[in-house]
Amino acid sequence: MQDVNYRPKIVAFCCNWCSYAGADLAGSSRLAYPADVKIIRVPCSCRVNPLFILRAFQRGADGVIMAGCHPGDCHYTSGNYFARRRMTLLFSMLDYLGIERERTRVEWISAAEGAKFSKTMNEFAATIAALGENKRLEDLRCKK
Amino acid sequence: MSHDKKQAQLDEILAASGVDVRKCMRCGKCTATCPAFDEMEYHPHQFVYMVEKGQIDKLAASPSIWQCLSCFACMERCPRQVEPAKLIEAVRLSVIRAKGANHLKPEEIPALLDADLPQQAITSAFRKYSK
Amino acid sequence: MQRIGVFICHCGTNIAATVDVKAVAEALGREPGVVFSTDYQYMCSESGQTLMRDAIREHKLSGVVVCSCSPRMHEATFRKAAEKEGLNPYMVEIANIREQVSWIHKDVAEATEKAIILGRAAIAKVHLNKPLTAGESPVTKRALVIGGGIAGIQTALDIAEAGFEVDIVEKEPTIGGKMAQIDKTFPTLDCAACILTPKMVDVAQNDKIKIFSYSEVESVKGFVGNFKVAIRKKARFVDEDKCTGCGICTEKCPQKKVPNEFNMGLDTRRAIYIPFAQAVPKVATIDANYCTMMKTGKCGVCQKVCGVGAIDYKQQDVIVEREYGAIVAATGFNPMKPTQYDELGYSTCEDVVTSLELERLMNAAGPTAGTLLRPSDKKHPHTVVFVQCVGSRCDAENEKGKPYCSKICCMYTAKHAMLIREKYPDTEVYVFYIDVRTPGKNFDEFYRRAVEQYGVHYVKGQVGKVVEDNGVLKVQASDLLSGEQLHIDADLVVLATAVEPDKSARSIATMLTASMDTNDFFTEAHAKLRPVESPTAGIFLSGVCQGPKDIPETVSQASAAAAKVIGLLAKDKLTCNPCVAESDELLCNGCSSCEKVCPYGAITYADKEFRGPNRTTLIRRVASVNPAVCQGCGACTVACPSGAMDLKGFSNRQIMAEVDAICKM
Amino acid sequence: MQEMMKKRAIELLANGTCDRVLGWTNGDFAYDQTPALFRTEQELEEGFVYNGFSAANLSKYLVKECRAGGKILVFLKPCDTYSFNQLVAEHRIKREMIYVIGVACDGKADVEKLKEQGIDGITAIKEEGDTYVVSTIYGDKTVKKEDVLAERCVNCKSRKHMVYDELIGEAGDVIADCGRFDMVEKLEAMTPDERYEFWRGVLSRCIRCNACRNVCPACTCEQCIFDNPKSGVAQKAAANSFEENMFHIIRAFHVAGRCTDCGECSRVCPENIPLHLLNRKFIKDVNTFYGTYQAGEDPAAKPPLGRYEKNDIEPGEAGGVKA
Repeated sequence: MQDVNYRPKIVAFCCNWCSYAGADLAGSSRLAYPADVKIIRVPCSCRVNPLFILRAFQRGADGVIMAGCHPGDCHYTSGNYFARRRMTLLFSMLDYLGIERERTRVEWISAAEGAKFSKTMNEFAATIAALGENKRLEDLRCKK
Repeated sequence: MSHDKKQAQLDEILAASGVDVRKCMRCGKCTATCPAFDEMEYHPHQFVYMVEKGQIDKLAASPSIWQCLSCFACMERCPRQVEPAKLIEAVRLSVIRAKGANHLKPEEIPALLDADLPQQAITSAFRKYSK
Repeated sequence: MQRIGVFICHCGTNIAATVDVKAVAEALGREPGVVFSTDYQYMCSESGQTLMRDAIREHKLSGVVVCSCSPRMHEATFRKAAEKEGLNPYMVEIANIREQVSWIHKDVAEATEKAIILGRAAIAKVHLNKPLTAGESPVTKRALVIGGGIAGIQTALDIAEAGFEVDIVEKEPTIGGKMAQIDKTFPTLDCAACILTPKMVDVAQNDKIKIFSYSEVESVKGFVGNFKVAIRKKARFVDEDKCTGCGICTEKCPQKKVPNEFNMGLDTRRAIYIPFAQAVPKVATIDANYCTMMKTGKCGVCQKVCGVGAIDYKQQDVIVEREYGAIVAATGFNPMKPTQYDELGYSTCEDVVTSLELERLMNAAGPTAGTLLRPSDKKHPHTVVFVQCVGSRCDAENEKGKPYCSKICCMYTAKHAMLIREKYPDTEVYVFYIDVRTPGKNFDEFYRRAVEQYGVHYVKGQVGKVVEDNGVLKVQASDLLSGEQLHIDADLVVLATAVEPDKSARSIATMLTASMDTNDFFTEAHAKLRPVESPTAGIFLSGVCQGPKDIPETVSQASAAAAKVIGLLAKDKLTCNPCVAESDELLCNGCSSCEKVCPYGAITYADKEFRGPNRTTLIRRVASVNPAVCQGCGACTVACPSGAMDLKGFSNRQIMAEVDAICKM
Repeated sequence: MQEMMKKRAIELLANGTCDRVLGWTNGDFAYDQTPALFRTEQELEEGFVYNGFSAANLSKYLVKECRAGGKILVFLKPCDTYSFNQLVAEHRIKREMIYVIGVACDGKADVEKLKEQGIDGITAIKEEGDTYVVSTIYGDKTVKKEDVLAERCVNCKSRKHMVYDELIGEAGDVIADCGRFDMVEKLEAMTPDERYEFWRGVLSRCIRCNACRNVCPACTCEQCIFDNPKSGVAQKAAANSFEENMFHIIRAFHVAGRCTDCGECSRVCPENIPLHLLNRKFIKDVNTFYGTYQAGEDPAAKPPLGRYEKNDIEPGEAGGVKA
């Protein structure tokens, strides 16, 4: 049984130019999303190393989401295109290892899409809450 | 009618129609478009506004809801996706349900059929007069 | 171990109302390395900054964490303040507890907890921060303006006025844009050509300005201060240097049936043409789609009549490479073609026209020489119906229209109505409106004049359908105030269609790596404080490409963009972003994985000598990054399998420290 | 075959085409061969071996040899030539310093399979047509090749050399329907729970000996991030299931688009973990999502993670794996 006090831990990697700005817009528009989502600012989605994602799971994250500029809108022209390939392969591999595919997600959120940011984070948090604790990629040493 | 009951009635109409009346910007294109304008007491834009103000009773009592042709021109042309015809449909249904009977028996319809009547109108008639 | 100071901003009540700032300050004060932790009402204020500077000095701080609003707002402010106190600015990190905490959470306990965690993540990062020093790059002292409408013209003139070179790239054969097609301008009713064409001549005569007409931007490389742009000069089959603009060819050309785009297709022009009399440059262009010579190889009339031998049927597109320090997007707009609204009859009735078509029908240089005649039978219309908001102000889900207000339609419709009533008092004019929006200097007065002095019938309501019946336009509309449905027999219906960004804007934005909103308008760096800059450094916005606006607004924004460009070009050197990639040569394999993903070509390789085991020397191929060219995206850092490539300011270990801190709860 | 190779190597040493030869020699056991460097005719005569146990992919050893200078002769089996090309593409070896003799190969024997057939005490192996004649201390035994082929050879993708200066033996072809993704597909068809159990079952055997990494021709980092204390992710023996997963996922990701599927990782794994199934998953995904790509086929080709298409599949849409 799931602990009634269970709160998922969610790490969101947001690119500085679009999605982090989208999160700012969600904030200034007062569009709430669960406090379980914590944002890490990266210059571009292509800065997100699969190592960081595994690291988050190791340290106890239950879900990891990466948000970047829409394809074609990357501040650095092509960063999100590379990120998209990397994450496609990584997620497919995690799935292949039997690790719940729903724990990882990529979303393209522009600086103008505060509403989409909030909606995405609400959805993702609900998905993770339904999945419950991450067991398959946990490192017990990192848990209390 | 008590305030709560009124609210429940309004909520039912909004839920049944799926219409967000607050989207209306009061442009009146629905009414400009309505082919049944002359017959109606309340016109499509007024329907929307009356629902917004919670005047469901007034609407339900008006013959206008039966004069609507369900041609859906108002829905098609509304720039704000308000869909007044769906509201009218919902009010109509609530009236029919309250009566507990069809306004018209299905078997009576063939006798009333006019050969010149477009197919759409027949379908609309079923929609309007049966549960 | 760093000596870290933590500052929690109340942001008035913006943060303090939802976050227990004292509790955050206390909790973060217990974090390892934190030697000072406090909260303050407004950290960004003068006294807030002084508080931070005093603490840096008194507590010998080596790192600072400010828990406040988004770093996109005040990171630079706090970094500058730290620098004044001798602390490297890159030792300051921001925890965003306003946009990401207080503004979106209601529960104080929850918000406070999250604020503490975000603070911890920032502290964890600062522990690994290293002082960074920015490099410098030179500035090419020339600007590029994309688009030669009134926005581009004004921007170019202002930049040239300050003594800098400017190039204008215009895809049409002449500059002038939409304003050249307009008859009169509101609210003063000056003739548009009379105020625009002198500016066009100024551009042509300014030796600092070079016009690339009938040209398009092909590619953009580089970065602020150092753009390299390829411009495609489309073949116009006329030698621009030889052509005198005498116009004989355009009179003699036998192909007369080409729709005249300048007159909105309401009349025809020749296959070789000059768009209008005051075109700049006044040079003929052959429209290869219609030219008989180009299509069949037989004709050559224009070549025969040209006295200076300017015609060249074999002319090819030419790519010109130019360097710029700044680029201004002034790509403008087009009025939407309302073909999707069957009920309004634009596709089926010739006498249903758009407002820009009406401008041509009323213009002295237009197809009717300024007499208002309707297109179908060239008769004078006696009843004219205007429909406002066609395709504007639609629901976001509505596929037919745009969600925004096009802003200029209310005023130009009032202008049209007034001009018609003034010239033809026997004409009845109806305007169907949803709201009349006239916020501008002398705007409402202008609209009231249309109603009160000129007797234009303003009807609150919309037109539901327009059907043609024997040359009469049967208009069915609602009058919401009287509760009537109106049936008007009109001779002419004019649709005020939505303003749409020019189709070319999207591809240009991609080339410039400038962001756009969902409607394809360019986004500003800040909606209020940096309205003429794109978030991409060195890219500026002028005119309607940023959002609907009228001529006075366009001109002010164009001058504002020019001021920003001048500010940039006036600098000899630009300070680079120090958060760039760096290769650890001891770890680098030289495998070129990083080079393949670098969008800027910032990575180069060289064979270098290294010490091998037993005093031997090894020669290895290793990568190095040009910090002036690198923009700090970090694509290379992930492509590198050995972890040799890392990003300063966002290093692998810094990001992992943040991950660790966030996950440790 | 072995004698032809030896003869040619001696000739090329003598005429100065190369100054050393990279080949195979017997290790502690006849079936346990090891890559070896031969500098003289005598060394070659005494030590050079090429037979059904000469399995090692020699291309990776060229990284070190290229740094030492001179000119190296190397013998490469078809699958090794893919690795060779990949190393050239990544500037890890210098083509002009190496003389490549391609040697035909129709599979190598798996000693475990021989043992299953009751063959022990092996002293030598010889190929005779479709059979191996295995000399043992108990006398000679003959087995069908197909019964004892190493797993990677059963699904051999190509008998064609991608690169060579000269060829010994017959030229072969690429084998299009080699069935090398069959097992990947089988795993994909399982439920996530089954897949998880499968991978936990095999990966939990990992003892982090690093043999897979050390033998892998794509793993030629100066220092592996897992060995670098400054990387923040260094680990020695995997402490728990997470670290086992982490090491193998990241290793597979680092070689994604670069792995030529030579199968050395699984061959050398002392715990018989089917590591090649991780790499093949990436190869299969790349083929499905971005078009067929074989690392090492064309040294000038852009690797799949170093290029992109504007309409690439979205991570959320990447199907092909049944939930």
